[in-house]
Amino acid sequence: MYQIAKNDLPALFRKISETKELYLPVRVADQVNFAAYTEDADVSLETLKTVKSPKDAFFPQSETLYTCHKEENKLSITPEELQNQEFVVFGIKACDVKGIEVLDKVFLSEPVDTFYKARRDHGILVALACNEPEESCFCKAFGIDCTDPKADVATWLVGDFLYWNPLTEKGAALTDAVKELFAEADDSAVQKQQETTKAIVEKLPYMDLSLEGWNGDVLTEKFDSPLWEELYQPCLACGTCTFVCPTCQCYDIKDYTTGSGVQRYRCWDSCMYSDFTMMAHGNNRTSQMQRFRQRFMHKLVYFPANNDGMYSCVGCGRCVEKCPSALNIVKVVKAFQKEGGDK
Amino acid sequence: MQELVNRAKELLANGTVQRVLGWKAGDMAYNPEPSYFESEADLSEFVYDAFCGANLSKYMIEASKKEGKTLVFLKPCDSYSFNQLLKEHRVDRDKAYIIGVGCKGKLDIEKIKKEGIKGIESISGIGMEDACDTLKIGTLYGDKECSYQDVMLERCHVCKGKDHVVFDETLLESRDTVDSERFHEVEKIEKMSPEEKFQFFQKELSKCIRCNACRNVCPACSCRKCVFDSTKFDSAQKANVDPFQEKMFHIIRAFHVAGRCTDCGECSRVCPQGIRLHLFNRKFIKDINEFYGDYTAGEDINQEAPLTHFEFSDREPNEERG
Amino acid sequence: MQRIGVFVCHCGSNIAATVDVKKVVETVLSEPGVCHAEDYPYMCSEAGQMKILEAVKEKKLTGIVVCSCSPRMHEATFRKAAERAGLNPYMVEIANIREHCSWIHKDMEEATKKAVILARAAIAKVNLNTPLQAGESRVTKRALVIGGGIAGIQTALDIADAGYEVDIVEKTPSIGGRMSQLDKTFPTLDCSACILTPKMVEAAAHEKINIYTYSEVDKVTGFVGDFTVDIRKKARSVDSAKCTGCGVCQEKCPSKKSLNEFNRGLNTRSAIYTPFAQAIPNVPVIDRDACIKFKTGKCGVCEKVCQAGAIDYNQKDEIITEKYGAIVVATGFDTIKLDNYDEYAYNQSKDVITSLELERIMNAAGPTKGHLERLSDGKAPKEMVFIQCVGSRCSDNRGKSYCSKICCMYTAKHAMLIRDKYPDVNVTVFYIDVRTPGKNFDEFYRRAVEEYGVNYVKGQVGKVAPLPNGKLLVQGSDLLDNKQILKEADMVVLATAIEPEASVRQIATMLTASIDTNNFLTEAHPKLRPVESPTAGVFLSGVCQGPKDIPETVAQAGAAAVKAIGLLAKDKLTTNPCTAKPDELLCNGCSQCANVCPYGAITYEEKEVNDHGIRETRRVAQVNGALCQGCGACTVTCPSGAMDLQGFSNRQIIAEVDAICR
Amino acid sequence: MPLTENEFRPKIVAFCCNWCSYAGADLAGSSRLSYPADVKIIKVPCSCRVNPMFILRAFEKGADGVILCGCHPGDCHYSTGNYYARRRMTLLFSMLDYLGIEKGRTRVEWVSAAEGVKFSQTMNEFVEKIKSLGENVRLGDLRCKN
Repeated sequence: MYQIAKNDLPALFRKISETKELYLPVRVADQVNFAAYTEDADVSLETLKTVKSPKDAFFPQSETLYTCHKEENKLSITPEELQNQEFVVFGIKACDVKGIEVLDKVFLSEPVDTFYKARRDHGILVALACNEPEESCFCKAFGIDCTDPKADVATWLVGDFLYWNPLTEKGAALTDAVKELFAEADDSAVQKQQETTKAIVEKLPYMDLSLEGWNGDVLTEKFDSPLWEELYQPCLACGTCTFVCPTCQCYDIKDYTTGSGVQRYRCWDSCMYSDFTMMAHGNNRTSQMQRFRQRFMHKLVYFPANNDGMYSCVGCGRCVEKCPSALNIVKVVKAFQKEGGDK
Repeated sequence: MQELVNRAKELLANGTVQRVLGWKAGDMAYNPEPSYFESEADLSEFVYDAFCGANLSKYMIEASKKEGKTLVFLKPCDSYSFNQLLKEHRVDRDKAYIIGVGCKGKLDIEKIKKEGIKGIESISGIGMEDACDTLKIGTLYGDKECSYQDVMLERCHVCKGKDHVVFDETLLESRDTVDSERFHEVEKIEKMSPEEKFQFFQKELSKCIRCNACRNVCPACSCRKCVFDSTKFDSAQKANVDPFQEKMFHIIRAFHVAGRCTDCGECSRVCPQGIRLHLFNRKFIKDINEFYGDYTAGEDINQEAPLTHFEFSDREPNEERG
Repeated sequence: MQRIGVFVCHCGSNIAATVDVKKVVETVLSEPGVCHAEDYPYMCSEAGQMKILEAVKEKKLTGIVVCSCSPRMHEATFRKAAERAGLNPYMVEIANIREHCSWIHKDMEEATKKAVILARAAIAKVNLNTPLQAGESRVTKRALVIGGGIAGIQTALDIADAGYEVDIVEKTPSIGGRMSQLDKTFPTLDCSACILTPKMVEAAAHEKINIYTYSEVDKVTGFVGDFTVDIRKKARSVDSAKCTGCGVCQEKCPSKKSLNEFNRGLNTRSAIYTPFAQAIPNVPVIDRDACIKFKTGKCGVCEKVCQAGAIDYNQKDEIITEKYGAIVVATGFDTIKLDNYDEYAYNQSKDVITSLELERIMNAAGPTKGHLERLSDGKAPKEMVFIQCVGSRCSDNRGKSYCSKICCMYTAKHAMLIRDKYPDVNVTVFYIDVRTPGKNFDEFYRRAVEEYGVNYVKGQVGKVAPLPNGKLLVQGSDLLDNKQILKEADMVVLATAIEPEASVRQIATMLTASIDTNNFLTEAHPKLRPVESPTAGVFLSGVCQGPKDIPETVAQAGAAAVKAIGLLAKDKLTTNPCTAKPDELLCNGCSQCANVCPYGAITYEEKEVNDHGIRETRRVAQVNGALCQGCGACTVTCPSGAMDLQGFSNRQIIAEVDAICR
Repeated sequence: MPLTENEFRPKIVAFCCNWCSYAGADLAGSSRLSYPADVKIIKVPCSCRVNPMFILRAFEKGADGVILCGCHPGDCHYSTGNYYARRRMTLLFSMLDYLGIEKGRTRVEWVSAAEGVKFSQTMNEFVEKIKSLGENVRLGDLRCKN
């Protein structure tokens, strides 16, 4: 394990960004999101949760797939270049690391999504442990330890130092490149902080959230529950929950006419939207209740059914904080729990 | 608050209304959700406090399609939205029993968090019966305090007033919360150089993730299908691929609600990226007031709306504009 | 996607000299949907149209783009050609590469590039065109003529003679108009009343003509073939059915101080009055502002003296609603106000008068019983000065930019009549130019100069100053002799510019007829459709369209009548299919579109819809295709885009924008 | 004017109402009153047909200036269309200004069928104005720029 003084972090970022693109939480117009490091970026490592998850780094909100160009009667097609340079995502939290694992299940299984894979191959994840989790967090419910993130490198901010622990080959290579800025350290300070944080985690209101009864076997039972009809009512059908979510992976493919040609791109889509999966015959989910149900069934039933029990929720709590109508997955789970208990 | 519950129970019991549209207590101090209550028992979860910012008038579009009357609680500002919807034939007055509820200013949880307060376990001082001067906040990291006024939603600082423009009865007293000039922010931007304006909005809008929360919460944006979801203008977009699309969406959205927007502030309240969306709508409101005379959408349903009306002597578009 | 044929017209050398038509043909062939392109010297010719017919047949074209002159010229031609070829006429679009391209650009490369872009936009539009069907609407076989002057009378007579009902609406108490105020007419010097009165009588007696005097048009709705008009019959306070026209009431009326409008305010009249002796109808009206009975409640003399019992103080304005197929505007003119021309001392001296006032002075029924005399002291003038172009041909904005056309001739007439009747009076005319382009006009003018010794001075008058001795000092310049002229005159006559009657603006707005910056009604085409307004079913008669003398007015009145008759003779009209069309599934039912529709064409209906499986009753907009004129105001008001305009749809216009910007 | 290299040639979209301004443009043409070829006219039935979406669309796709021409107030063929257009455009232009888009990239001009001279003058002036403002970089979609 290594350490570096907090004051020297700018030097570390500068060093990394000399050879690699570096993404980290940056404050822009009062909001913190992952963005590319620049000399004058307002880096905010203290921010527990960026508004959007860092999934953009691997699965951007929109990306061009290929470009058609027309000149006179000649048509040329240029596929978009795949990521071929290494880049670093610094400051990713344990829940969001898990979120990327969820995305991997989707994009790296056959047929492999080459755009995503290229980014995964070239991306180095430097995770940052949480110190002060908040009331909206419930990562523990998914077996995540926010004090001990598992990525290429794990880091901790304790006191005036950042502690740095490479966990993979990629992490080791990155460490070698910046080692000159580090001093060796033992893990006592980190352990102490981990204990403090864990004690807080125990007190968090959502940490006892039980996912018992949510798995692939309960599909029809959950699907047919009358509860949905009640739960969805306040839903505005916006895409906030989807777009801040670290695991939502649905996208649409669209064409943009540039005048001289067409750019085919994909962009995030939301199952909350009325024209999600719109087809020639119409839409297979015609009501907002169905769309609302879809989102939670997908995260808690369909996904685990297809992925060895892995939920596609990581308990980051962003939807809890951002839903305009104060709806969220926790409320859904609790509602079913109550219903079950009442019986 | 208990008065509201009691009255709701009465109206349910005597058959005046079939259901109640109000706010249901959340599992945290600050996250009540809009909700229907069909029975007396349901109402045990009813809440009305400083975090009931959600404007329920838009829900009345759907409620108007339901059997029987719906009791809806509207804050003074919400009543303007309801009236505007009424003017546009989107809600049915006969299907609504409106209780105008008082308001002491609604709170913005984001502002509380901006004060550095995290791990919130409890908040006191938010009830209608409270003094609403200071909030006492219990957190995982110790007890905190902050001034109620400081963490109010932006809209409450420029509150339209304590009067409801449409109601069947009113309950609870409101209090004066105005401590800012409504158009101050807009004027500040107007005074910037074009370059500064451009940079300001470019930065502000670059945060937009096109989640459509602003649109979907907006009582004026109640189109069955938005132009940004339809093929009518070849304008369907699901993401802002280019900074232009951020502008396009927000300009057109503001234009479509110009003269119809009641400045209820819901767009700014719900934006996950904290974009000050009211700056768009309020610009149009300010322009309309200046160019065509004071107009408050939703105030009077018989008044001619500024964009479906004209005067022979209207100003020319090319005139020097501030 | 359509199968589009592009036809590029040379227009002789009008287009081909500046636009490389071959290049245009070659370039557009790679545009989406284009499967045929060719050029031809004159596409509008029969041979050119045959090219279209052949190509449609051979290439199975579904859409046509003609790159040619303005669609205002030949869009109809090519639509008909398409129809002959078996296509829907609305599958044709025109790229205007003449007026908007070849005629305004000189550089061939640049003009060709632009022509290609304009063609591209038209192609992009045609790709989204849909066949449109013109609807039918009925024609009400009745015409309305607004204005009862010579123009209106003539139009009404011609229409009525063709067998159609005509209503004349005249706002003054009698028909007759300006012509009835004239003494003699040029170049024949026959008495105006002598030739007008028989026409008035004929109109009044015509079984197909119905005259509403002292009436105004209040409201017009509807469209060509089917206008609905509210006519306000102002309260005359005299029962026309009972009045015998004996005139006793006017004699006995104690209120005699009102300015006599007919005599241009040069003398006074009674409060109950007929404007002039030959008035039709010969029924007086009570000027309620002047009448003592109406002002104080006391008097009632007229009621007492009227043996017919025709006086009715309680009469109220009456609104008559009538349907018409055609409307002719014949609102005429007035002279301009002279407030901007202080230098001529019109407001300072009674002896400075307008030519129309001189007409009244010369007229036996006028304020001086036809004697030429100064209005200040009643003395006979010895020295008279006429000033031409007062307010006409004006380069600043004090007056009018146009030539009033009639002044040169009536001044020659006045000068001649004065010299004839009062040979001792010297007459001097200051003029910029003397314009006499009409049959026997120049001969007439020359007689004034040569036989009657009228002193014509080419030059303008800078100032007219009243002198202490009661005379008027006229300071002018003689441009031919290049000298200043100072002349003491007894009377000065101003050839005051004419302008459209003030009420025409309001009428034009009601009719949705366009009007130019001088308030003259605009014709559909300045040369080819001079008596039609661009608004279908509205025709123009007389000076409301532009300055004219009597023969021209009568000729135009007849022409307008013929156009109206042509319309009334049809049983059905085809309606413009480019109308608004709502998408019921997108309609919010908010009524904003109905609020901006100038035709009341949008109504709302509670209707059951099936929105992708959701069945519900919704309030949705309905457009009456016969009422909708296709302006598109509703389409922009509609936030969801539910309301679209056929032929100019949102996607079509956007396609054009894209094609131009690419 | 012949094309010269490197000279900035703006893309300008002119929406003209069918009854007045399009006819005014025709009159400018038949009177041989020239204006730069950069201006391309789109015919609409009335100025009130022009949706702000169209104007933004033009900028999106690369236009440097957009001008809307209609009948003079009071002379609308549909009697009231241009009054609505006037309010809409006043607000839209004000908003564009507020967002820092250069003043003058958008314009409304009333041109009657008789005003060929005015049409040509207006277009000449507008093209000059746009040239002085330079390429539109603040309100376009970058994907359309290459």
